[in-house]
Amino acid sequence: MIEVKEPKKEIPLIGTIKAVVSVGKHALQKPVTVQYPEEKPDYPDRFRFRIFLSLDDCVGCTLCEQVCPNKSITMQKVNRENPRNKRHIYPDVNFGTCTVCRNCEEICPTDAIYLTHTFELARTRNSFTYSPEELSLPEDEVIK
Amino acid sequence: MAKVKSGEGGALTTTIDQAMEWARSNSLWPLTFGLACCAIEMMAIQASNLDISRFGSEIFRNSPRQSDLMIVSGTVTKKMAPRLRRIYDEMPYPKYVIAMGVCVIQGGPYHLGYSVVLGVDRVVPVDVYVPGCPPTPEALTYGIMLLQKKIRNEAER
Amino acid sequence: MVVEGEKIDQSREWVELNIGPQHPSTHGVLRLKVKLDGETVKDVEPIIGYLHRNAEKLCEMDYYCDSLIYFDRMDYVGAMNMELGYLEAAEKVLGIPPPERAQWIRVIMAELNRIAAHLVWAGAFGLDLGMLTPFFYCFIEREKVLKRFTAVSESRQQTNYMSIGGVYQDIDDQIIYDIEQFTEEFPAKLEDIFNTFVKNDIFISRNKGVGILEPEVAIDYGVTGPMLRASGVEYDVRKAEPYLVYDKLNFDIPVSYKKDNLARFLVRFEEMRQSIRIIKQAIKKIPDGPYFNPKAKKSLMIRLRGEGEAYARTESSKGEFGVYIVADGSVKPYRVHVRSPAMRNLAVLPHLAKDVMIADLFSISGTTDLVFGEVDR
Amino acid sequence: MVEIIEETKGKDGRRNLKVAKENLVELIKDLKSKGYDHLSLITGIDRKDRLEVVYHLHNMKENVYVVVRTETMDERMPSISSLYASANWEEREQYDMLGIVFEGHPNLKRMFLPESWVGHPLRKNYDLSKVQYVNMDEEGNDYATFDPGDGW
Amino acid sequence: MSVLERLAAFFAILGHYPAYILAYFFETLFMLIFVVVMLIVMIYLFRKYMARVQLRIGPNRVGKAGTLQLIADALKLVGKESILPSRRDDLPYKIAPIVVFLGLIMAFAIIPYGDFYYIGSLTITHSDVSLLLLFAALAIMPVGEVLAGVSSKNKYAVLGALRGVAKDISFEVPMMVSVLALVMMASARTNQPLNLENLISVQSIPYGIPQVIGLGVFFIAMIARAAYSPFDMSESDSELVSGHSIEYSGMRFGMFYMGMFGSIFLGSMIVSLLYLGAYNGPFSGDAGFIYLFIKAMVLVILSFTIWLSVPRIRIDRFVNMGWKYLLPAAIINLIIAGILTLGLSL
Repeated sequence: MIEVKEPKKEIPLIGTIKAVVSVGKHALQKPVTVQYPEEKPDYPDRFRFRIFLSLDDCVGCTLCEQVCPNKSITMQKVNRENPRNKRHIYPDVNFGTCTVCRNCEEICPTDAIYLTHTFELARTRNSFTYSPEELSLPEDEVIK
Repeated sequence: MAKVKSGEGGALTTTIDQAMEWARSNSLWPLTFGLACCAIEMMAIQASNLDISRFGSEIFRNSPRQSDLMIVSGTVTKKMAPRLRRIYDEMPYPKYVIAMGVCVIQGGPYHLGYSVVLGVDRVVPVDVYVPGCPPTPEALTYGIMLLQKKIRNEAER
Repeated sequence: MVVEGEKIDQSREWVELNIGPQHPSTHGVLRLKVKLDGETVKDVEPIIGYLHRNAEKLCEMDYYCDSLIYFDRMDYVGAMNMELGYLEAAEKVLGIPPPERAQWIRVIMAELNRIAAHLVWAGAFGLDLGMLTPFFYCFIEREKVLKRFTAVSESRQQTNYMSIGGVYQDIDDQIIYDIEQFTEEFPAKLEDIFNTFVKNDIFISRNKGVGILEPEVAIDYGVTGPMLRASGVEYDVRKAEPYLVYDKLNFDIPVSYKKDNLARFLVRFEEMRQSIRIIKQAIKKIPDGPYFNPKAKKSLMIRLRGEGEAYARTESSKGEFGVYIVADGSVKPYRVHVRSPAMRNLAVLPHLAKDVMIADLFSISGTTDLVFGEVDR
Repeated sequence: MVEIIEETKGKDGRRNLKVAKENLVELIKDLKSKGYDHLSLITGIDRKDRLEVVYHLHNMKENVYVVVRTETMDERMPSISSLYASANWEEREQYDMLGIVFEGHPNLKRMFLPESWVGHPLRKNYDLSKVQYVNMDEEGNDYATFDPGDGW
Repeated sequence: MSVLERLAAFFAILGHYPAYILAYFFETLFMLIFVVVMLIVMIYLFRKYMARVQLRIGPNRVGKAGTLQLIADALKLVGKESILPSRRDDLPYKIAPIVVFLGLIMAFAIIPYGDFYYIGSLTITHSDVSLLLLFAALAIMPVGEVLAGVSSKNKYAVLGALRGVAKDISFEVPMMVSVLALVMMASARTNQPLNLENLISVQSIPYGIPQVIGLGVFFIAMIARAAYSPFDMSESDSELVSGHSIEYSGMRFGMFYMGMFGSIFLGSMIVSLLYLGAYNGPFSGDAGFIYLFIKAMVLVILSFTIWLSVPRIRIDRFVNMGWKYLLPAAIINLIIAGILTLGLSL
């Protein structure tokens, strides 16, 4: 246990001047701003945001649907040739409720569902349900 | 500033319109309206690392009468929704709304519960939706840039 | 002893001012019904529930591993501490203790997050008082913490990093080096921020002797955390009932006997210094080994069954954060109840803010460190 | 000395005391005089046929916890808000969430939800499919309604 | 030859009086444009400086380095809906922003600006009591703020107006007493110490040096008058949301906003006029206006830094400070001035 000490008492006007100096001297430092649209932010490698789906790897086990905490993932029937996916069901993700908790990525037995760096998902329309095909495309190509 | 395209005044009014759109899109003063988790990330776009003042949105006005942009940042509960509507009504035209975070878009992680509004677009009209829980400050900045494009009629998505 | 507030004179008509839910200094969605006599506050009635997000109900409806996301969003500036609180209880119920290495990682993350939470508080407190600039310096430092969080846990604020029986991903040497660098750089920056506050005699005069909270009253209202310690009660869950590996670490609990706003401010800043001390030790001592308990394998996540009931308490940045889980042998908890420290700290506000000026009402509510995700849940 | 029905040890190693509803206030008063001055938590649990209320009491000086549990069949419990100031808000919260009426509480109003909300959400039989909406009248008071046209 | 005379000579064909009326009109117009441009530059400068102190960049997207930012802001405010709350007192609500802005402009019209190279003297008003006129004009702005607060019929606004009144009465008296000391010192050398130009011309050394206490009191009073932090209790963003101007929107709010920034510029101008030697400086001659301007800008930057770094003083403490510390300090200053004056006349 330690008792915190109260700071030394400042003389009224002098204290204010000291405070002004201690703030004002920061004007000599360099700004720390990263100018976003031009300079990309240096996110670490592990940063994840948007869910991607590899259609060839998905086996349609529905584990991701079960583990999703708020039922953002539902299974969709997609007519597509994939010998490993007998039932032809693939997850679609509603980004309007997805909290990026990564449970689906963790539980996926074949690593078909994974998350990537993309974060520029803003839209002017409230339609964020991505079909399995759209999930497998990069964000630029998903034009709704 | 209604758009009049017919007649001889057309060219002039279009120019005025364009000037106003340019002014509006470059001077979006947001309302300090933090509701929940996303509010901290909204403060982070104001902070030094991602300086939103570069886009002219620096002045966070506290009074709804003096702000143009409402960033609904965080879960809107049913108890809060009437207040949100009232604050929206207090803002002067033209006013814009950004729905920040999945709670605001479709109820987010709480959409199975009983006390959360399933999307703020049921309460106020929304211009731009920024998904994420919470969206990173860069994602929100992207949303604001999208809103600027929308005001200038250039938005693609 | 029960402290009964003096009843105000009902026969007179007071000026009623409604503050909030949208107000710059209510730190979210607090609504205060204030009765005023000129500038003097005569009565405060806090009204909460504007962020009631039914987290406890949703926890009952979800698997043990899934409930974590609701805890992340309770104290949203201190997500790691909330996860820790939940997992302490859930792991007792499920019978899956975390391995040694995971415990050390959890300590590092919890202390880093305590720093981040206190920095957000300090910035917002400055804004409450009308200081614009310290907010920015605080957020620059917080951003550095969040960068480390991103490096370990894939997301910035709502980390969802700890998982049942360990942590979600191991930390490698690069991250440890990064965190170490942060602990080297941070103390100087912290002193810089500290000086912008306390060198200022106006800041001192605004806070000294304002909002005196007697220790008996504090205990009676269930106030914990920095607020209680600033009232002169030496009580910290990390020392009183050590969880994880806090008993192997060497740190001090800051206490002040001045009981006022300034004491709370100083206690929080001293806590940040102590957190740095803890992280420095923990980085050196962190052992090798598995980072999660094999009983909680990822593929078994949704099949974990809990038995019995447990109440676990941890020291979050707001105070004693307790989680009470009642299990009934199924894959979902039967009842989850959260002891929210911020709610108890708020309950004492009407007692503190009696006969103060309006300006002081906001500085007092600033020092109670409210986060509404946690108060309303 | 009050009669204790059952004494067990919980999974977290804390002493559990089970008492009848009538003896609750007396027991807590007794415990408070022994130094349990900090009421940590009040939890209501809906056991489908009955309601269980759990009090976590804490001794600040000796750092011991004791858990007092009691049951009620008719949704009524004696209030301990005269013993602990913190019980005031906690009992309001439990009333709001589970509908346990604490008798003798000075201000038993709902804590989080509007006053006219129907049902108590943490009850096991609460029907989530019946959506309620909230609106605000002119004075700024909320009311709940089932009508989707009148509220959000 | 001053600007006024040049203009009058230009219009001389119309006769003496019409020429002077037109000359006054145009000079006032020039002054108005100068003030508005100055305000825009100042707000831009302030935003850049604030960003700098806070380790940010500040506006840089609109135009080169964000120079058009303020134009965009102003255009937007013009195009914005101006809401009239239904509970308002109609007339006072509408005239309040105009009163604030007009008070600002009037004060600017009285200040002597000094010479500016071949254009000559820029001063508009040549009066023997311009000091009194200046302080009379200064008293107009608070009236507008009180009108705004009371007519909005909003509790926050009324509280803001109340605080504003309490603040005004507690710094006005020390301010006037410290000005009195100036007049006293000047009266030893001139018959018309109330004439600002005379007051300045008799300063052999800037009066800020013998009257350091007076300078301090006056500067504090000027910051308080502009409602800058730490004396922004009437606006107090985090307590009363935005005080008296809470219900205003659109261009009406823009006038308050400009009034706020304008009054700190005005205050700095007056401080440098009265205490810092005004338009006098080394190699003075024609560049008087530049000197005045630089002195004022230094003070403006100083008050910006103060704004950014100190918390708000509580209103009761400020009233205390005004009557218990500022007023005695001002009186002590008066006594010193008296002794100095006697010493000089001896």
